[in-house]
Amino acid sequence: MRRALGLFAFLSFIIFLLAAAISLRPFGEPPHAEMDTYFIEHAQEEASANNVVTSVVFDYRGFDTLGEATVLFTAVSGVLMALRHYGGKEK
Amino acid sequence: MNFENFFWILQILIAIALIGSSIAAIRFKNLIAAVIAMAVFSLALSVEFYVLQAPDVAIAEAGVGAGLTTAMYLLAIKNTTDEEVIE
Amino acid sequence: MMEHLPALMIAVPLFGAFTAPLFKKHYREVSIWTIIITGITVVLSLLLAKEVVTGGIMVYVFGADKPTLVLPSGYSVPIRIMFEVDAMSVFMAISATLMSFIGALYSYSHVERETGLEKYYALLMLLEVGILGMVLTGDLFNLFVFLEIAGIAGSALVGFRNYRGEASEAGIKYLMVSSVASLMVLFAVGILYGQYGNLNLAYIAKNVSFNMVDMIALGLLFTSFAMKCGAVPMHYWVPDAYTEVPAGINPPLLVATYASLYALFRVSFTLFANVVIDLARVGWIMSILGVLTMFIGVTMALVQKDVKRLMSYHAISQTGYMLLGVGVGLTVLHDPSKLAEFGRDAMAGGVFHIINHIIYKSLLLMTAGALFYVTGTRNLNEMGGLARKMPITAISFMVGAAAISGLPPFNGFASKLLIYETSYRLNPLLTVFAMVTSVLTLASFVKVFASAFLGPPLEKFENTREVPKPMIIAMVILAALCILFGLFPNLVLDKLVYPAVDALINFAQYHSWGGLA
Amino acid sequence: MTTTIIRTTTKILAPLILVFGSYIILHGHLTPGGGFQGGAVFASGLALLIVANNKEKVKELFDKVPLSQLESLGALGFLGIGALGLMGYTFLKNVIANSDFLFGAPTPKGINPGYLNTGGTLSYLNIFVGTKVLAGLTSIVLIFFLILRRERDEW
Amino acid sequence: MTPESLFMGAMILLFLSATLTMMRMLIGPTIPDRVVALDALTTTTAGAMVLYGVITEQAVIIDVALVYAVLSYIATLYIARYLVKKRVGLA
Amino acid sequence: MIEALLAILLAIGVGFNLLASIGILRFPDVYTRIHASTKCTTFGTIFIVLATVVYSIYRWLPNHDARWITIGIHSALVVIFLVLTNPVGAHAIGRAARKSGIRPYGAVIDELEGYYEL
Amino acid sequence: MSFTLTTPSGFWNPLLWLIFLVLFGIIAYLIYSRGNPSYKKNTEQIKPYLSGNPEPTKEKVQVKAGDIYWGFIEALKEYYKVLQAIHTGDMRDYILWYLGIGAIITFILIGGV
Amino acid sequence: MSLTTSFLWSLIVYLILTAGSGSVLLWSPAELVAGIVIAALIGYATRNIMDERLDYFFNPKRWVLFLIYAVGPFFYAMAKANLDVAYRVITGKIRPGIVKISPGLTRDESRTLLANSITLTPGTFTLEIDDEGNLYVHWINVPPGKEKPTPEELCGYLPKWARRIAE
Amino acid sequence: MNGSIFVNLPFIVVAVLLALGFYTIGFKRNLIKVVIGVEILEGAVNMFIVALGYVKGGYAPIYTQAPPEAAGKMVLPTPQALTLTSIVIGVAVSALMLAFAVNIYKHYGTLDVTKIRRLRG
Repeated sequence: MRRALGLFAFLSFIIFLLAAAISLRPFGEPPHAEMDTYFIEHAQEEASANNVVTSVVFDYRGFDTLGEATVLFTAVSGVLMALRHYGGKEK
Repeated sequence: MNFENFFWILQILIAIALIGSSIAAIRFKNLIAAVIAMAVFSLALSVEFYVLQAPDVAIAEAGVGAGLTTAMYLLAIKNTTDEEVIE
Repeated sequence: MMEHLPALMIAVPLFGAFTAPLFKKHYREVSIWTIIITGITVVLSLLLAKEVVTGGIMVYVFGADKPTLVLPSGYSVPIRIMFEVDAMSVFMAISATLMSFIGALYSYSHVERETGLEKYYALLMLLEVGILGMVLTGDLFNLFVFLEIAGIAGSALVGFRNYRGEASEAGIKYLMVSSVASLMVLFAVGILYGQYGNLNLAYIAKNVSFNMVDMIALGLLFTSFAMKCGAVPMHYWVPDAYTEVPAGINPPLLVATYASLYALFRVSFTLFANVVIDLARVGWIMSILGVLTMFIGVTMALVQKDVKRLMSYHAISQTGYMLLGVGVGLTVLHDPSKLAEFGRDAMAGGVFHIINHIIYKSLLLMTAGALFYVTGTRNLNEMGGLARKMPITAISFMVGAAAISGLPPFNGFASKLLIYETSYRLNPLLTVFAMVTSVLTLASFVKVFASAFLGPPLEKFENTREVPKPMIIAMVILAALCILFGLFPNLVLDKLVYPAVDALINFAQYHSWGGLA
Repeated sequence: MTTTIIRTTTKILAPLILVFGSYIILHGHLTPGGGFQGGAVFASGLALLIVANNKEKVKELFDKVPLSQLESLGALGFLGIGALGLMGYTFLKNVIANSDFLFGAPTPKGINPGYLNTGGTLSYLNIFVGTKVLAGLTSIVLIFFLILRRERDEW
Repeated sequence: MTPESLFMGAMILLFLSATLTMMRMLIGPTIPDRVVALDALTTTTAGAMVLYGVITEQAVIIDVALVYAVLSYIATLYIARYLVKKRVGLA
Repeated sequence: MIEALLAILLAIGVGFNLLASIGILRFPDVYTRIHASTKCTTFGTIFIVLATVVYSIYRWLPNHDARWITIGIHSALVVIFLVLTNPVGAHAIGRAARKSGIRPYGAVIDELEGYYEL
Repeated sequence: MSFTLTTPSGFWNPLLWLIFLVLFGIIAYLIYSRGNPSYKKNTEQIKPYLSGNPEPTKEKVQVKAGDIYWGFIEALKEYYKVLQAIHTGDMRDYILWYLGIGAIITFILIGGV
Repeated sequence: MSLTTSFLWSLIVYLILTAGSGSVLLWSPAELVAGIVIAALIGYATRNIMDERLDYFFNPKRWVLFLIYAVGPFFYAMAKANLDVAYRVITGKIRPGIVKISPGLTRDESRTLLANSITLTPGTFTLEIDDEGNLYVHWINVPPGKEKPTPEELCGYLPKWARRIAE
Repeated sequence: MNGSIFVNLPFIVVAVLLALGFYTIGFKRNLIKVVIGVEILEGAVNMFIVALGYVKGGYAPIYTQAPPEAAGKMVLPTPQALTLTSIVIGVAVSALMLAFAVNIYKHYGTLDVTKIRRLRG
């Protein structure tokens, strides 16, 4: 019962994912790329970096990278906290 | 052989590898085997990024998937148990 | 310095979080440090609110030459990440900072017997950072990043008591739910990026059309955020997480849940508001989800024996009111006469209910934490007669219970009244459900109060005393806020809630980055 | 107890991997890679040290390494570089680029062989993120290793 | 027969052989079999990556192959260390 | 001319890689498979990289473009790293297999029998 | 600052409400104070009279939380049976519910209904 | 002392990685400075891990011999090994066994070199090495009557080279 | 290959991988398998975003020692930057999940998710 219902939900969700995948614009031809063109053209003078990806990661979208570093920091704190010694409080 | 055909053949091969390794990761009863399949999945994913001209992402996936994720999984399995639950 | 306020809102708690692990074993110092940092953020958020309410939408572009340089010269697309702070964001930001401060204050005593506190406080501040980033940002991918920060920090905190198996169980459930939801959000963001080549919320909202791919993206975003904010029938993680988390984290975790609700509103009101035809459909979905949420939540709460779990189900049920109120407003968004007649008030009720609910539910969960602190159990069947031992806790609990049940003159009443009256205009059946829910809420809190606080004093609780001072201060502050907001609802409504509602309704203002372009 | 082969090879390869990681971190603005990738490679090198030694040796090796402080240092450095932009510009503004400070030389436009002394704040951020990532990932692997029970872990 | 097309053909053949190796990863009766297949797969893929870098004439992207060449054996060592005591070889 | 040289080198490399995969598929037990995988893949990759190095020298000679130096040296580094690491991995996994109790198929002699006091 | 909260069909004034509350409180107290003051503390009067049976212990007098609203829950037994069957606590179900609801919502949004 | 070894080794690796970047003998000045800084840091960090003696590890004679070995005898043996494996793969004629040899090497480095060479060359790979330096080798085709081989019978001239290079 | 359904082959692969990931999360009983499912989801979404930014015949967006014809024809950099962030997040999530799994095994003695449900009702 649970399995059948779950399978139904799963399949109906996947149909929409497939529909989205098929009806996207064709692979390899991005329609609007103003933002990325700007990055490619201006990265060398504004960020003075040859690697456009790095200049996007650390300059144009540097705030995302701060968030990424924070995520890693959070996860490390979480892992260390979850696996710490119990501190004598056993229940 | 021009670049276009070459690219699509690569895409098909990588697609086979991706789907095959992920199905393997799901189907294997032994967790170590599943983790090895995940390493192959990561390798195929990295090759896909590489072929799609994203070397930054490919290096990230390689650095994480080749050593660290496998190490983490194995240490976690070592701390728990490696047999899948009998269904 | 005023124009840098949005950046400081993130930078200050991040600084606190990054320095917290350096305190190693000095637990007192790190908790005081956290209280100071969260206090500073409260002040900053109030300053920000003053700026925004008087000066309109505030835009802060990261990495540009000056904070308001949205579009580079000669370009018509925004290229950098920006914060776009309107009244709704500020409203949520105030809730977040206030509740983090209260949580830090409460945690000072509540977890003092545990180890690993430097990481606990770091995660508390990181949770605050995640919420603040979510509510302030004007960039879709940035929203995803901060959603993940809030989710990971929250789930790590849920698993804080690692000597309990249940805590780890709840933690992995929460993490599973939040990571799957975030991944689907990322997928939807990817779809939108593929369509429009940009990630700025306002820019996408200006260009969004009505093809199938966009609707799938909207469906994914809607469902993911609905799951993260605990709408029935995707609410199962809420009681698990709220029950196992230390009571000091409950207030920020509540705000984290409602930050997802905020994101849901932002997506339906701002991102897809230009789609005229189908917004009523979204509104109806939201209202029906709201009704289901409030009814199923409250009926499940009636049969619970664990006090925190009971309150968690009430949290689900109260989320339904917000969904109902804002859903009613969304249904009539493109109908100006109805919007002026009752839509705006309905949304005001829903939004006002967010802060009201955060305040009194935090108060209630904190009293439950206080009960756990002195008795060591959360099972209602084992409690009894604690009113004489812990008078302040009992009074705080009474205030909170009265507020959540919508008794006048506490704050729950004002927002519930608005919701009743406006949802009656849309469909009377919705109101009936809302009122039944309110009655059942009162009933279940009578049960808690009777079994935990009333009755003869039991022998096993002979030596219990009132909880330490920081906890009492935290609870008293919240109880006072309950009464204050109940007596002067107009204060909050005029200063914060109606600007927030207007910010949601006037999406054209948001789409033009506050008139900058 | 590991075998002679593994021990000797680790001795030669560990510095190699660490240098390779540093290379990726430092050349983040020129070649593919950057803070996170290099940090991950660096952490893999340290994970190699963890796997090639037994528990006592690992404890001894990592006893004096201030992983937690390094992580906080990296994160705070990122924040500090970001806050440099508050002096007249906005948060995270690339203030060092084209300013003739260290890493501040301008980059010629178009295709070039790549000059190390460019990048502005990007290089600093790469280094800080790399520090942070290597400390963080290593401490994750290390904590998973250290909670292992004795009898389950032998070579 | 330009050199590029030679390299392309070689790369496709390498991937085909990698696919064959993956068969062993899928059917391999014991865990060491799968690990051996993983090792061979990684080596082959590193070679193929070098070829792709030469085909597109981009010097810098060969670093990815370097990363794989260096790091692949760490995973092998971890798995080997796991298998030593476990007696799951026959599983 | 250069095409023929490249074709020979690549053919050797690809051939040995294919041989490795066939050997991995055909051999009866894990130890013999390690023979196939380690030796043949390393040797095949050496020849493939040799081809790229030859090609990069060929392209470098006319106008001394620095990027072909990088391609050549990094390709060579790939193979050096592989030669350094591959035998160790093979040794570790073979030892682990023997220690976890897999006996060699059809062994005429097994000196390690009883060595690990199983 | 006005106390009046205007709603679509009326208004709400907490101050007015408080005044009425105090008024009715005074009235109630007046009625209460006219009662017969025969109750005295610290006498036999405070003991409950249970037909001569000994007084039960305090734990027994305490009303357990599980016993409150027993009738209500009993009346809605069928409803609760379904509801508690849904709350399995299995983390896979959480995701499956998400998938199902996502499919339904997307279906409605695309225009199926 | 060991600091110098690890420093030099790190520097060499870094310089190989960045070759071709500039005009000062293939390297640009910035790369050289960065290389020295990084080599100092890594060398300091790994001074206890890489406990090689300087005069042993950086003996030019050893390196020249090693290069000759790698290009000449080793490569030849490897080619032979591969043809051998190819033959086995195609025909399927195998007669495997695990044999023990005692090459009598004393240093860890020489043992490792020999073991790795054995792994990559004819029909053999090292399974186990014990404290006395005895190698347990899986031999894919044990000739009849050679179940207790001498090192020369198993792998020809490799032990001689290993002794010459690393002892 | 133009014109057929295979022009969107990477996207279809992404959808299939998403399906496999959701299947793993929804129907497998082992906790580590569930974590593996989440990782498959991460990989699928990452691949989707990178595939969005590909331009036919483009070169990697790096100017260092690039071939001369690369200057005007680079793939879009933004999706790659997004994917980098997403990969880090994936690692973080997996690590935390594994830590929780270890804790759960320590207290429950099993990794079967149908037995890990003390919290229900």
